[in-house]
Amino acid sequence: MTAPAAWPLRMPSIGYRLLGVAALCLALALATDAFLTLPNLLNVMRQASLTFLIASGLTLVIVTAGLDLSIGANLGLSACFAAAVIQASGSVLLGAAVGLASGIVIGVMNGVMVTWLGLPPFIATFGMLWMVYGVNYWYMAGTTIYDFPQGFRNLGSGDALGVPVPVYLMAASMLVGGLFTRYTTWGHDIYAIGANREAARLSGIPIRSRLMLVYTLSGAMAGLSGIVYLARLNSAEAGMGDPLLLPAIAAVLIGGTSLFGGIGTLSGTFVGALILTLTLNGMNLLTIDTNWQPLVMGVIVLLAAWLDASTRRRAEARA
Amino acid sequence: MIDFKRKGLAVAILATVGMAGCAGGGDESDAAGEGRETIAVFTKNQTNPFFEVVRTGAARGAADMGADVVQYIPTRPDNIPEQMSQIEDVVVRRPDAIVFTPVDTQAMVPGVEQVNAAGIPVVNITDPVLGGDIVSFVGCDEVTLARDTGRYVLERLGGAGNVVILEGVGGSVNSNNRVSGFMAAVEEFPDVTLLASQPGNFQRLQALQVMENLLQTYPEIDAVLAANDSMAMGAIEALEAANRPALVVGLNGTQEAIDAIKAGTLLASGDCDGFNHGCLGAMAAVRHVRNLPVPDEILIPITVVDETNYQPLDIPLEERMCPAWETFAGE
Amino acid sequence: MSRAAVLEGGARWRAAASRAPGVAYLLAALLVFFALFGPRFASAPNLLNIGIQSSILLLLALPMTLIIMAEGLDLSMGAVLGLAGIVLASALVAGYGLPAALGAALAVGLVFGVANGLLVTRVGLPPFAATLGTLGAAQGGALVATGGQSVVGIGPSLPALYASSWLGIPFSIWVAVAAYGAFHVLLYHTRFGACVFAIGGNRDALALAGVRVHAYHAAIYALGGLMAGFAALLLTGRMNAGHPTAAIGMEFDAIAAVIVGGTRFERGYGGLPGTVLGVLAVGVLKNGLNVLAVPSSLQVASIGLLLIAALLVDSIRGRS
Amino acid sequence: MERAPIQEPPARAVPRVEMRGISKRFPGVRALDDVSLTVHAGEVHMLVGQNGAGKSTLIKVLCGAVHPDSGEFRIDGRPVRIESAADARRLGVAVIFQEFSLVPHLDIAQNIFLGREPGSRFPGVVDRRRMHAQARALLDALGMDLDTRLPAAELGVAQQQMVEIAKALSQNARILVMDEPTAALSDHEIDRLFARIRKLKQDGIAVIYISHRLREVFTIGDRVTVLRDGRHAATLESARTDMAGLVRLMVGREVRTHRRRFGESAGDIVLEVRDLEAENGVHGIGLHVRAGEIVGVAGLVGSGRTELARAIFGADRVLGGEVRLGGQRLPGGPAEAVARGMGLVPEDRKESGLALTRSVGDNLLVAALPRIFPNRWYRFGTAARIVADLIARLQVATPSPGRLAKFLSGGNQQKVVVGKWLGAGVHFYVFDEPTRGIDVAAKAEMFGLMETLVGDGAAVLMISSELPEVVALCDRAYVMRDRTIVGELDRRDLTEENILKLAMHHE
Repeated sequence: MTAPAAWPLRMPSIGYRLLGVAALCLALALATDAFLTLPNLLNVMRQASLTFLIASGLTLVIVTAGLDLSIGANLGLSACFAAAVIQASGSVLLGAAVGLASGIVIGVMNGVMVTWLGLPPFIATFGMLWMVYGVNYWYMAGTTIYDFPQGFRNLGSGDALGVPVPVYLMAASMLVGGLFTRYTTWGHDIYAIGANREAARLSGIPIRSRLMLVYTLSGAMAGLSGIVYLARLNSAEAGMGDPLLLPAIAAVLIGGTSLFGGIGTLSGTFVGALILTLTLNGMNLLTIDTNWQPLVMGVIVLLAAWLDASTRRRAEARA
Repeated sequence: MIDFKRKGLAVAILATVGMAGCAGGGDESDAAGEGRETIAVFTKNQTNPFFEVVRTGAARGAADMGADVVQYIPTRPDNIPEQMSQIEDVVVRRPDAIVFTPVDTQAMVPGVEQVNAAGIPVVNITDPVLGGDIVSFVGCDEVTLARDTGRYVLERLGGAGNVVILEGVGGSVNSNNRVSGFMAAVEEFPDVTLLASQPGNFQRLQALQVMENLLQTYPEIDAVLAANDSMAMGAIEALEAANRPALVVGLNGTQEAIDAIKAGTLLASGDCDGFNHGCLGAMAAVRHVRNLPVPDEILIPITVVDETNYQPLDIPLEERMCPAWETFAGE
Repeated sequence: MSRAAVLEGGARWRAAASRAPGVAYLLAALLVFFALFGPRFASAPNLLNIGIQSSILLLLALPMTLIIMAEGLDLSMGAVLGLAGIVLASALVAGYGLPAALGAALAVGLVFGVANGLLVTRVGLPPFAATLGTLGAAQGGALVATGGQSVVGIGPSLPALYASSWLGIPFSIWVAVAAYGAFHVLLYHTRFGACVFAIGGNRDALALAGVRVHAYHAAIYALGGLMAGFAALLLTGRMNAGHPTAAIGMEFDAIAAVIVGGTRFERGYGGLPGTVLGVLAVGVLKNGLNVLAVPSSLQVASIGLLLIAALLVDSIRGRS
Repeated sequence: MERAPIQEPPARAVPRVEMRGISKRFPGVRALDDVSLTVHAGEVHMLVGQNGAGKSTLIKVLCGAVHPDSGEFRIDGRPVRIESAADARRLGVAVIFQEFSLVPHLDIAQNIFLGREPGSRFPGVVDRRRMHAQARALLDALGMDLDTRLPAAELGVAQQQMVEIAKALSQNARILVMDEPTAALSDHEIDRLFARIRKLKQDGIAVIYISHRLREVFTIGDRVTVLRDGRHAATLESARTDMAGLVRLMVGREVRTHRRRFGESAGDIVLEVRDLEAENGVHGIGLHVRAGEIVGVAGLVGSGRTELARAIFGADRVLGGEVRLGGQRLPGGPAEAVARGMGLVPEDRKESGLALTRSVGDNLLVAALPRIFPNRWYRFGTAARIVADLIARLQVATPSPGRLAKFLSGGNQQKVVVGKWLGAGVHFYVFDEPTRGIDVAAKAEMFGLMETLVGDGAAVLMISSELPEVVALCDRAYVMRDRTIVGELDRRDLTEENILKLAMHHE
């Protein structure tokens, strides 16, 4: 009933989720020989890592009871800017810097709208989504930018020591993000804001600067993901981020982060991304019609939400 | 390699800020001189490079004949209700003719009927719209396009081997036609095994992920038949990452595909030149307005572009010229 | 305690004006701008076009207003609309009459609406997660049922109905007007409407008044599903076909229209007239930019700009 | 009693309401313990007791909002079950709640008839004309001159209170429960209300009336029941008791109004406020607090006490004037106020004091993080030590620091709110209604805590609607009316009468 020394725990039902992952793995291993092979598992890790990278910044935003619908569009624009700069200058570093910077700029603009202008995050970031697409459509004018140096492409599709590079990126951002959320007072402030914004404000937490930080981080992670996706796809086009938004939100929700704020972890989001990827991977391996994918994803989101709702209710009944 | 003559990032960022200021600045065509026809060009989205080629071709074709074009693209890619709204809006504006690519061959029929009712001539390009009255259809037979391309790669395989097909958006007419063309080619070779045929939604990322998974399932894949070039490129990424060489073909003959053919990563791309769709579509529209004869159907010849014959296509888009009307629309 | 206690007629009008959402002013500005610079923008056929183009979105935005006032959200509406359209079209193709086909579409909508309502009220899921889940279910259902293809050959009855007009006003506008009227009566003149305000504004008060809060709360979502099913009539008529992905993303447009129209996620604040303004503002903007032949990329950006500007006006006025 | 003239004398008549052996536990608190209450038709039955004595819970049980763990009800002698608000309403129970049950964006008439709207010819459609006419009549009877089309959100506190009363009266109830109906009303309004209550009595309605103003027991009450710590202490006839007797019953054996030791000379001025004006309506505020002082702020509901606290703290936007803490001018905003050593214990701790879904430990540390971890690096060992220390110091009853705040009792929650300021090293505290909704024992602890704080050299500004607390605890007090300070009372003049004299209107 009492969990000693467990009080900073912010993740509901991680056990059940890992159980879900295990069950999925077991089912897939039984269903198809192709699943339990090292290349396939690495493959799953690579795809899950990429989903995690986009969803990680969003997780922090949702922990503050906010939302960032612009991450997909942001990813696309950052990738396109990075691509253009790499092609024009030949410098991968400069291109990556520009891509990251564009992600950050969009994040800052979201932050300004949500904090200083006091706009509701849902619509503010939805409006930003349209604006970013507008700029990107105009900038790209229906073209594709492609063909990058092999060294850069390894960032998305290469391996190091037998492990896909995005997995390192995922591990690094999870480590940094984990340290940030768990071992810095800023991280604790973010949870306080999400759990009760007014109480946090009256406790002297500078709400605006913390929210600015979170939206900026979300933009930065979208920008970073844009660069990694650029490297993976070896090309950039204006609409490339569009299909990535809903899976990112789904990964966050499946990972147990609450839209009401104050509850959620990056590791949960990774588990969410893993569950999502395993499911899609399994459906591909079993050559199930892709038309089933939205339905299956919907059911998983519902299951995860139901799991959290019922564990919370049980906890309250116990008290 | 495409030459990106762009204004640079600074302008892009400035434009974001100044967007409001210039929102009303697009009133060019009405100011244009009397007597110049205005052609409204409808394409499906602003993300697929193919349609940029079509738009450029249409602009060039119209310009060659001394007419103006106005482009209409749904704000959401391939959005049916939105293209319907744009048709309604354009009918109010009354251009002299419309060059039309439907976002959906079935669902846009009422749109064409509406244009018919308004008495504005419609030239249908690229994808056939399955109803309404059109002046002419400019495009190619996509089944043949895919069959020829498929045949090409299977011959290169020596008529035997394991292949996979990457489909487009499940259920779309483009995808169906192209896949059935590929299938027809596969059936011509009894020693070719079709391992799988999976949708990649015409998207590079999805094709990449599908290909990664297929590589796990099937230890031996000799060729990939992708329903467009973006997916072919995605498949190549997956194959290279897994270090599993295979012959890959795509469709559309985009600049990227040609560069890949030059680099030797892509075997071939079946091309039915989008530039010519635009050119001839616009020309047909202007000709119809000027009461010049226009055939019911202009089929653009199909080329399977490989390392031997890519040169005519390998010039920057803005330098390409429209063919003479008589080249394809004879007599 | 010496507050002005009685509102006179004039004061009521002024109060109403001060409560008008910022989008009202933007809409007025857009209308003036396009009327001045848009060729034939102010012509009757074009204004009717705006009405036709806004009608489907309005059918979704009306129930969305109630859902948001009740501190909820329905992301599944676009997908349910798509699925209901498939069912409607398939029923027509199978030779059923229009009433039966519409009934089937309404039933599909209702099933999803009730499911949303139960998931939110009984199972206690957050509305965002619950309706994201049913979004997947509806969209997947539509895709699996059709294999992604359009459903065509729906016969002449629905297209004829859709193309009909009365007093020079097209069918879809009449439907939208009737739907608005029905929702207006529902929200402002019935117990159900009072419950909508109370569920968002003071749920405990409603419970203490002996009202079955859960039932009413679930009913709001059911209504949302029902309207999505009903909107399939217009969408299918408009396309002369059913298409599984035709309405994807429309729920976000509806939510944006509602919020821009002044309705908020908290305290049961909001109303239907603002939603109409929000729907029309987006409709007028898109139409006007098309009439002006503004490049599509600029149109895309303008939509974002409009949403943010409308909220900004509200936010600034709220502070002063 | 016209309705039952042939029955036995009232005292032995079948009571209108009988509640027997009602018990109810909440997490951490025994809210009601075997409480019984009997009320007759035509009787005004007063229910008194300290905050946390169980009055509100008892009422919630009666109206179906809370399900008792045990106990039974009889109405007119018949055993009944009250499972829901709908049951209660059907049985003729109407309640005027202390926490307003109005819906902000419905108009007055809609609020009055919420859930009982008069129908029209069309099913489900409300006959608005009839509804507004009936609402008009109800308001007229209460002497209220309000437009029934005004939304509740635009009403002042007193107006809301009157609408609540109209709402309850409109139900033609046989049992009318009033939970502190006069808390926000002026004398004039109270007179009208009492006239109305006497009329209801004549009509044979049973009235249960909860009040903190003990005088009302004698002006309007027939009998009085005293609750103490969730138990039934006594039921008496109003005429046979007096104020002192009631207080004795409410408090327990010893008549222990908390007495502070005064005398030590106050220190330097810690807080000085000059001519403060804020967006929330407070204006012309001037006050100061010295180290070692507890300074009270009293006033009626709606006089601007909470708004004053928020303005000083910078929680609401300040329009003019200045707040100086330790001689330095505050730039405004809670973050700066906290950084300079000011802490606010807000009135509504669940809304703005605590994060209910976070643990006790997290809540205790939320304000202290910059002080404990100046280099921003959170060390769990240190955090756990500090939390354990705070829990011990404040004697927070929690099984572990990981317990979610929402599972604590009100008193313990309040301790956590205070605790977060202890950890933050604050030296000036604003307590806004520090004893609201907590039990007697916790109250005493809270007072002890405040004394310790000032004993250690801190300064306290205490806002309270409990006049005895202000009198007992404060060195000085400011009195507010109409969102400004209308007077200051020093130790010698600090009596309830003087406060009320300043706080009330005298037109």
